[in-house]
Amino acid sequence: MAIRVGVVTFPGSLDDRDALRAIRIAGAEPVPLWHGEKWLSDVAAVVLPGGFSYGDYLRAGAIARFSPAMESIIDGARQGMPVLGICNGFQVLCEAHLLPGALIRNDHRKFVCRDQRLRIENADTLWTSGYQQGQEIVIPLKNGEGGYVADENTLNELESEGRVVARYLQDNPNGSYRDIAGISNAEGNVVGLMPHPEHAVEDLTGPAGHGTDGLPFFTSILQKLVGI
Amino acid sequence: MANYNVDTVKDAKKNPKLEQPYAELGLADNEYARIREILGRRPTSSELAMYSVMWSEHCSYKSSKVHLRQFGDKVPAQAKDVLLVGMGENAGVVDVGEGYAVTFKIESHNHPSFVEPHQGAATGVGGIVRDILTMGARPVAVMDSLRFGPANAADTARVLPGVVAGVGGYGNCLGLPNIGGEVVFDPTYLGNPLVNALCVGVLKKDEIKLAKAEGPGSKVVLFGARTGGDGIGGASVLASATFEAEGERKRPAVQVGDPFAEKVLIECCLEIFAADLVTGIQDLGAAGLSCATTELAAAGTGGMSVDLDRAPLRDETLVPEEILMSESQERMMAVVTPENLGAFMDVCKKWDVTATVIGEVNNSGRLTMRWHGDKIVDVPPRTLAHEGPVYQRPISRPYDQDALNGEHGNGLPRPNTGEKLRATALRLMASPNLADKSWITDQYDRYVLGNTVLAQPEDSGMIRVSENSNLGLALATDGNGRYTRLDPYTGAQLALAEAYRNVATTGAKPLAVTNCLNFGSPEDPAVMWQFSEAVRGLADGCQQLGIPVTGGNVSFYNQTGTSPILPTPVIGVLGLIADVHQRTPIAFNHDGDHLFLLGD
Amino acid sequence: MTRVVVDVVMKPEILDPQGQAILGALGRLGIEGVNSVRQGKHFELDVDDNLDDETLTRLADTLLANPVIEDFTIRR
Amino acid sequence: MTRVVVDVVMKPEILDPQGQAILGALGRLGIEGVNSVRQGKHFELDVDDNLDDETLTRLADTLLANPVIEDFTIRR
Ligand SMILES: Nc1ncnc2c1ncn2[C@@H]1O[C@H](COP(=O)(O)OP(=O)(O)O)[C@@H](O)[C@H]1O
Repeated sequence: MAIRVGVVTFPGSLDDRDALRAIRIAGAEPVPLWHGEKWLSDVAAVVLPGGFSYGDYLRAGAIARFSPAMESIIDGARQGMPVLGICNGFQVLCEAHLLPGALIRNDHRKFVCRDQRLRIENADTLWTSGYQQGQEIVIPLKNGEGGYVADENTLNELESEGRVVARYLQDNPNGSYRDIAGISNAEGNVVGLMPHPEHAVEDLTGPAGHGTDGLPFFTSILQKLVGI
Repeated sequence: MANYNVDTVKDAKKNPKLEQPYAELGLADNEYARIREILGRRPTSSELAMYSVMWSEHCSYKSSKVHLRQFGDKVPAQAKDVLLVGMGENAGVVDVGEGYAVTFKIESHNHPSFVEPHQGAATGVGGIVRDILTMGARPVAVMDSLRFGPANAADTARVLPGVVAGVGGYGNCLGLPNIGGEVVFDPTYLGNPLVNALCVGVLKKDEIKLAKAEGPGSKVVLFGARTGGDGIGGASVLASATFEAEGERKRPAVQVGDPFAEKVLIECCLEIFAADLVTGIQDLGAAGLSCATTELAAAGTGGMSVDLDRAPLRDETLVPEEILMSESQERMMAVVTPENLGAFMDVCKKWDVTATVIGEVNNSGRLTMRWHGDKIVDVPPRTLAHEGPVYQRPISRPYDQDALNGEHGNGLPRPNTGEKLRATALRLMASPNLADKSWITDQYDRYVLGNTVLAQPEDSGMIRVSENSNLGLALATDGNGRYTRLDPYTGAQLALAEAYRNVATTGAKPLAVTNCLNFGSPEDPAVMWQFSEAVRGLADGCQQLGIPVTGGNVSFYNQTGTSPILPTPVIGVLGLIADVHQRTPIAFNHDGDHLFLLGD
Repeated sequence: MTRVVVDVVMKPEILDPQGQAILGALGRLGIEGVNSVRQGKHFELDVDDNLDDETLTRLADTLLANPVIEDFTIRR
Repeated sequence: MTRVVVDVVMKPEILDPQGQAILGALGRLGIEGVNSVRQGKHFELDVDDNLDDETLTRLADTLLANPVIEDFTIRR
């Protein structure tokens, strides 16, 4: 039986279909979840997709955090359920305090869309075990509020505990502190990532020459879940 | 509100001589006389508001209609087969095979983008996306064709960043990839930038929706955003006055968009379409409720009654005339049978979209509206939607056309040393019109939806129709105001040919054409000559190439003072590729490949 | 040095989607008794004591607010 | 009904790109004498007279501001 991985659609989610596709290509069963439902349909893991949620006029993710689906996801995550938040999903995870810090407006104040080079800094999380430690990948980045910020203590803690999952290489695209592109919680089951691995799962539509660099995010989790 | 005197049909009969401000609303003496003749009395002020917006240049195409007919008349025989819906509907629809159909259209939002660049451009994208949605299609990509004054002009610094942020922001919130466009700088556009937005949508061939109110007893539902005071009078203001003539007394033509509301509206509509819950649907764009009610009624059984006071308002002080003219964004109108109404409302509730029954279809042949019980509108809807005035405007070749064409570049100095050649090449490359555009396109999301095969900097954008198919669409837009000024007939054809080539070079076969015709005042015979020549050129060109024009948009009154902009037809070509894996990207991909130059 | 505060809000006739979204979230938070919310911008400037009102107004009018759709207030 | 104003500003140690950009633009506008600019959010709420301070604080603390990066003030 295929592993069921859910993707939550909030009002305003944009990359939900892409995340579902990535899960399918990785070999799992994609399960659409609705923000207004507490019931998570027996999924083994959840992806919070990119886009917007409830307009994000206040702060990205600020309102989504209070949705019925998120209540269950917050409970699940605390009990070890794997959760990946991409872009807006990362913002939701920070607002929900499942991850430390926050994401603010890009330092150049513009939306940016580009093929971004990253280094996987921690290949031990549930979502990154399919990569080599230190592996360099290129996946699309597209955000207006992608600047990762946190106080010095938090940043030091993240680094010393190996919880910086991915870092921007070459140009820092949004002013993120210490070039942080993604982080995990202490247990490693919750990961937030600003760039979009779900847009790099097919040679046809992914970044030229790096079309499938994002796929291991979705296969890693399957290996772990099957392995358990 | 309490002491506002509503002008009812009864009042119009009782007080037939009342002076009415028709001229201020942009109606000519003969047009006003014709309204009185149609109604057999003076119009109520609500009716006057409706006629003024529906008979504006922007909505009625009164100056362009006689020319645009050529697009239909000259449709090549072989093209008729692919055309599922032709010009006249919200957007044309073409058959692309495998059971899929595609709808696409380009539209201008020039004047609003000059007044408030960010919101103007944003709502331009919002409007064209709703047009595509209205056909029953899922919008799948957008493109933008932009013209600004010189790159180093102060006003360009005001307009350009706002426009780019508006186009990018609105499209981004809707989750639509931006797959291409143009940016051109020329002094002619300094006081009159052009913002043309294109949207393409995909649907199943048998799921096309049309704007018609059929079946007496069916309910008329207004859904989406509440109606506010934005853009009141905008429809006629933007098309009937020059930028400078915009007076204080007119309401601001600024509409503020809420792309998040539109995203939710799109998903809500698509769910409604999938469950087959509407018999007719129309978006509310320019002329808002006036346009939606009259067009739906005119295309269907022929009659409709509306309780206008039921329209949910954002601003409770609005009077009926203003509600009828409001251009508030993110609204739609649907015709729903009584059996389907419950299910329709449930979908709206799921998406948290406000939906209100405001009227009913009947077979009276009249569109009537009441305001708290009093009848304020009683009109034959076709007279607003289809039987507006049509003008054969005077045409005359510009007095300076010969002199202009007599100029040739032979006297200009040419680079005659390696050094000079190098300097010229560098200057060209660094010129704003030729330089790399990624400083703009990096602000647009090209990845979302996961079907983008080609985007910036390719010659045309290309998307996969669906992840279950290898079928692809290619799209390019082109236009050149300078060529068109020199020779409008050939200039339009050059733009067509360029877009056609851009599509062909990616490996796709061109299939259909859309166009946005940006010109000066139609009341200027020289402009009208440019316009008629350009249309004739485009229609002839399409006939020769064997592809149909499926729709488009005319934007007149693009001028600063009395100086018109360079005539700027922007042409969009849609192409089809059977297998997207066979696409030809712009880059040289393999060492040792041969290079060929085709043509003379 | 003086602290000046400039608050910028959408003109009342202009759509304010922000406020609507927040109002909707309050219900989910279980907070009652809030009837309307409008969201605007808040600027805190540190300025030289002798900066005159006229300059401040020009600053607000051209840079901090978009007078086409927004109103502003200045507090010293 | 009472008008309540909540102002939210970034904590001083967090980068404020908008404020920085405005400061940069001032030079171009020829405005001198402004030494620092910080941009925050301004909320105007219409609330029932009996809405207590505690609820208001909870509203500001959980929804209007993100205490990880922002501070807020409430004015009745
Ligand atoms: N306003 C725009 N929006 C989106 N894409 C644009 C825009 N302007 C230019 N582009 C894209 O940038 C690339 C280069 O544009 P351009 O320099 O006009 O190319 P060309 O001269 O070959 O048509 C093309 O892929 C084009 O689609």
